Amino acid sequence: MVRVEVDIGRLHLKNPVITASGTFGYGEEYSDLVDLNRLGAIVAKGISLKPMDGNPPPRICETPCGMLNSIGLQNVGIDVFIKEKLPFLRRYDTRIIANILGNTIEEYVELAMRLDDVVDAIELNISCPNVQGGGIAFGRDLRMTEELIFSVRKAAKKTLITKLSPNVSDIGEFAKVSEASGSDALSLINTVMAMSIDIKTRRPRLFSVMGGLSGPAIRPIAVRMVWEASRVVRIPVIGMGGIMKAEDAIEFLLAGATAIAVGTANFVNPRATIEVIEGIEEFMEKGKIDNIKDLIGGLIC
Amino acid sequence: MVRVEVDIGRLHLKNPVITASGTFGYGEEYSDLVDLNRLGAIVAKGISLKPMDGNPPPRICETPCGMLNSIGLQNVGIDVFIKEKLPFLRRYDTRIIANILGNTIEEYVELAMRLDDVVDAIELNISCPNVQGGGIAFGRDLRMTEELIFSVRKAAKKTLITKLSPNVSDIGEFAKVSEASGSDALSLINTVMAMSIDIKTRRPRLFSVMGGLSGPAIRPIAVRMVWEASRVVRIPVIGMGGIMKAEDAIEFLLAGATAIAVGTANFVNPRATIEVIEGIEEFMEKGKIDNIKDLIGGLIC
Amino acid sequence: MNERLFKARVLENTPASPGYMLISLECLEDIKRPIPGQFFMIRLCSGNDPLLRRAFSLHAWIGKNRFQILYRIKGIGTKILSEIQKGQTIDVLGPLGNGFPKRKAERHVLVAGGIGIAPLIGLAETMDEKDKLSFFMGFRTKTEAICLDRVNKMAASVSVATEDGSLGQKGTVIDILNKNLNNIKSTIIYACGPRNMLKRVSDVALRHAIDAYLSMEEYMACGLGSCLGCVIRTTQGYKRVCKEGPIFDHREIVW
Amino acid sequence: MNERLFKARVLENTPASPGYMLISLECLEDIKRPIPGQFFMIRLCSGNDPLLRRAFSLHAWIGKNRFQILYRIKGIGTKILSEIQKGQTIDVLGPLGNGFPKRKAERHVLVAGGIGIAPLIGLAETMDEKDKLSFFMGFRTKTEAICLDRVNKMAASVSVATEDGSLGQKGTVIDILNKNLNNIKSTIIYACGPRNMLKRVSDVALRHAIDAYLSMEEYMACGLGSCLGCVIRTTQGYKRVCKEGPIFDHREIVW
Ligand SMILES: Cc1cc2nc3c(=O)[nH]c(=O)nc-3n(C[C@H](O)[C@H](O)[C@H](O)COP(=O)(O)OP(=O)(O)OC[C@H]3O[C@@H](n4cnc5c(N)ncnc54)[C@H](O)[C@@H]3O)c2cc1C
Ligand SMILES: Cc1cc2nc3c(=O)[nH]c(=O)nc-3n(C[C@H](O)[C@H](O)[C@H](O)COP(=O)(O)OP(=O)(O)OC[C@H]3O[C@@H](n4cnc5c(N)ncnc54)[C@H](O)[C@@H]3O)c2cc1C
Ligand SMILES: Cc1cc2nc3c(=O)[nH]c(=O)nc-3n(C[C@H](O)[C@H](O)[C@H](O)COP(=O)(O)O)c2cc1C
Ligand SMILES: Cc1cc2nc3c(=O)[nH]c(=O)nc-3n(C[C@H](O)[C@H](O)[C@H](O)COP(=O)(O)O)c2cc1C
Ligand code: FES
Ligand code: FES
Repeated sequence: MVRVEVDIGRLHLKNPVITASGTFGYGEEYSDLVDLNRLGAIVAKGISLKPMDGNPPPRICETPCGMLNSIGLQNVGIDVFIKEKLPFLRRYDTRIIANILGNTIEEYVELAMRLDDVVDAIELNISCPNVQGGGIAFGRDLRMTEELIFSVRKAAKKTLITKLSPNVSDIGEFAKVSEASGSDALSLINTVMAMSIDIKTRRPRLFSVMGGLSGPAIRPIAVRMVWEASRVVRIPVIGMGGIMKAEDAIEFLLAGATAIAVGTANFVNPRATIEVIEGIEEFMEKGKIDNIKDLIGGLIC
Repeated sequence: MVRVEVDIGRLHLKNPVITASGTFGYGEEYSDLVDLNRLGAIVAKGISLKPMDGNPPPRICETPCGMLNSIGLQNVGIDVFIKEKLPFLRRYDTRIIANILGNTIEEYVELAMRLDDVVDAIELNISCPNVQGGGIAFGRDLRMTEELIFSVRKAAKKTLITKLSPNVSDIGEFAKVSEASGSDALSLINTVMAMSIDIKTRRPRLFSVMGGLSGPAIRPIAVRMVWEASRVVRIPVIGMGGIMKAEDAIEFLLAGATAIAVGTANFVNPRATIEVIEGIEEFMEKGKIDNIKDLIGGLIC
Repeated sequence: MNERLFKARVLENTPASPGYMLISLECLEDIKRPIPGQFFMIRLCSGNDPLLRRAFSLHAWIGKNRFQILYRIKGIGTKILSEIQKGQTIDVLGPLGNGFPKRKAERHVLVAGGIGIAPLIGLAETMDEKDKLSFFMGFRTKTEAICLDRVNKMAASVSVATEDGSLGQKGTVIDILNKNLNNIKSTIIYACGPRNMLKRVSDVALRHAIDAYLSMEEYMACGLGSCLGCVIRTTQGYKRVCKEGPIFDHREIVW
Repeated sequence: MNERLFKARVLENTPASPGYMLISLECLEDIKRPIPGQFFMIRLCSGNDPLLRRAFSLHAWIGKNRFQILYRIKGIGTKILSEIQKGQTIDVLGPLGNGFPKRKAERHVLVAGGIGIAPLIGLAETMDEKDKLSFFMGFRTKTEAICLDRVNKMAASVSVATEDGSLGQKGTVIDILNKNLNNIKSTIIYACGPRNMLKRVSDVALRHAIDAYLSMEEYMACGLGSCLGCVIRTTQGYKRVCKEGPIFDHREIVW
């Protein structure tokens, strides 16, 4: 048997395969198709203090090897999340990570404080391209990123993961600032800001004009950023962006990711997470790699 | 007959279809397959003062709906370009745009001065992700961009096009600075910095580790940036990034591009430029659009 | 929830009329018999382009683990589907969504616009009281008119409209619906078609104060309720077409 | 330059041995007869994934506008190629590159590693002096050994090595080359195979001070000399495999 456990801060995962926020609902949507007990962790859909309606449709469209989304963080709000969604997730033997989004530092702090006791880790979404204010406004500004993480860090004891935006000039800077401000780990990448136009109607394909690009198309960008970020920090990086298969996941591990998240692939193949786990184990067995730590950051260059 | 001429600064193009620098060689490579007279303009492979060797191989690899390259600006140098490559191109009834790259402002200025009389326009490549120093170092720094354009502007009278990098937080800022410093037009986007790893060898697929992502995968990113940039400047934008077919080109025109460049598509389908020209005309005829100007910036939102 | 991810063998994939195809599938494992109005998400390539699955309603259940989908070749995905050969296997997720409700009524009115006929055939076939069934169908032109034979065999009354008048009445399906919907006591409408048509069906139903169930469409990524991509506006906020739908009470929809 | 972009009809596409396929194509327009060692770039899908064309050497010219390619199923592109059916048409660019030089010699030694046999068959077939032809072939194992019959019919002498010894000598093609390359006056080597094998062929040629022409490979995007993606290091700087190659004088290569 190969050893695939990894640690993200004080969070111990039985394997490095996580679901990417917003692509696995609250877990229950997949429970008929996927044995949730097998997952390293589940990151729930982004949550805000109040329930949010999200953006008007159309919210998604397909692009070459990818898709755009502008869901706009439709979510049930923290109360319903804690009361209705968490108890279901808690029945499974997997770690639960809450992905949170606020408009102000105070909102992030309040969210973190309320979740600190009930989830296993908190992922700060400072990179959502699909909401006005909050989100990416933080994630594109180094000083705001710093202040936000610092404030949340003081308020919460659980493992704190900062999810970075790829829509910046220098991902390394944001990685370093996140580490210095008290983040225990980094998640990257969130979606890349993008746009598509229907030439017949002359209208944007998304109601919100711009949306976030995800899927295999962005994988080479994500691998690059994971590599750049993981080289300049000592905290673990959770890599994501277009992971469809075990081979893709291994690419991220070699680039320096300690764990990986499967996002858009869940839509295309609901069993993608399981196949990635099995595929990583198989690859290790064939290659006689006993411990996944021998893959992490194993790029030769 | 529909009218498809457009103006890029003082440069008049018979149609808006241009070849993207580095993807059409010096024109001659395609002359057996494409009637060069039909092109709006040809942008030659980037040129530097001295001939450059470029990076060691492997220099390219395939990614989902895209490719990475790290050519590293291998080129014949300005002397050979002027003496051997230009005379061939001049035999055709199309406009010739030189794409230039230097390590210092002085180099850019010298290149521009020497080309000013012999080409129809100059494209400043400040966004090449594949060379050390120069290139992207300028394109990611607002002040350097400003200074560079300002200096070249003083030295050259021909239409000056600045080619922007997508690897920045805010493309609008760079567009505005370029306009303010004297650029007559913008080209965007250059390739997106990316990376791919061979999991069997654990090595990067490119010798130079990182490379530039091009092709359909980046189209939604490019369309977004063209839209963002063209909204904040009055100078024309040349849009590019993953244009494979006329429909894609029209998407860029609607987003605000005055002309478009075909890049990676030339590799996949050597006749792509011609098919794009014909397809745009056909689309206009069917849609009873007499003048291409009615398409440019025609996005409804 | 009883959706499954399964492989299905293509028993047949043949043109139904120009631009329309009928595919018959045999699931390689047991699936629950779908309710009419439910749908499947089909994966079109093992590669990455086109990336997303495509949604298709159940057209007809043709015996244990066998069912049909009727589809219109619209873009790249349906083009690929149309080229799949008999004997090949495809990757299917489903059945998904709620399906049409089973209701008793004096008269069941089925209203189809174009390919909207697809799920209504399956619905009609599971209805007990075929003599209470009226079919209203609209097409652009005669050559596109599909399923006429089957509808004629099933329904007590059939009305057809074409935009160019090449078959039946000239006009839209709403025109013939308006003309014929007089005797409306205890009538229920079931409709599928373009959004604009569905809105006008809803107007008709509102005017007559009768029930109407509409099969709604929206762009989908997951089909499982997780991406929140497929929402439509309802009186109770956004609802997911793939989960709370695709069948909605017309009164719920905010047009 | 005489390359063309053309459609070709698949006359046949059948396994040559496990993992190897032979495809016969008929160009739908006239093309120039390619020189052995030249290659074609084949487009594998009309969509965007896989995006780039794949390079394949001319295997054999089988009459006006008809030719064959012998290929190994390596990754996604060759897998798609292997699934193309007889009768379908594919999109081809070529012939490209320089091809093997036509030289006179006392002895022509053809050295193939694995699928490297592909262009050497075509080369042998166009050689006038078949009695001066020696073939050296290396394979991993017996089942992978291809083209044996044709080679046996063509060449004056044939030597085979397999890594596992299941056919011919146990060892590499270099081993048997070294053993048999004694009588070397006016000998020319033509080789195709993995880079490492080619380097060792070059070593042999250097040692005996004879000419050797190597068919080199590098990742390609355009095949036309425009992308500068396919360069290899030579004594005169980087050269493009697709344009100055794929056939290089072994003395030029900087390994
Ligand atoms: C619940 C449901 C049931 C459906 N049942 C049927 C059916 O029985 N028969 C049938 O022919 N069609 C049906 N459709 C429509 C069918 O899904 C689309 O025609 C199909 O997705 C078009 O794919 P394409 O690649 O050919 O077209 P493209 O236009 O190239 O598709 C591009 C993208 O848009 C999406 N898209 C395009 N049109 C639609 C649409 N109308 N609804 C949702 N997404 C769309 C595609 O899924 C794809 O992601 C149904 C749609 C839904 C939501
Ligand atoms: C001039 C030339 C002639 C060739 N002739 C033949 C031939 O006659 N028969 C044959 O079987 N093969 C030949 N090859 C190799 C053939 O091009 C590759 O095996 C093929 O591209 C693999 O594609 P894939 O998608 O199956 O593999 P993948 O590994 O999935 O390909 C991924 C990418 O790498 C490229 N690639 C992978 N291997 C090679 C390679 N060896 N050379 C160049 N690019 C590669 C592919 O083109 C593609 O862009 C030739 C290569 C060159 C350069
Ligand atoms: C439909 C959709 C919804 C998403 N919602 C969220 C979210 O709520 N919070 C968040 O941090 N990221 C969200 N993301 C981003 C993903 O978690 C992930 O970072 C991104 O999609 C890249 O990974 P992928 O290419 O594997 O999908 C969403 C992505 C998609 C496609
Ligand atoms: C192989 C290759 C070489 C390139 N060389 C140059 C160059 O020399 N100068 C430049 O400004 N851009 C260069 N580019 C970028 C293209 O001009 C273009 O901006 C980019 O590829 C996006 O367009 P595409 O997706 O249509 O290829 C190169 C791109 C490729 C793929
Ligand atoms: S398609 Fe994903 S929620 Fe409906
Ligand atoms: S493949 Fe483009 S230069 Fe050789």
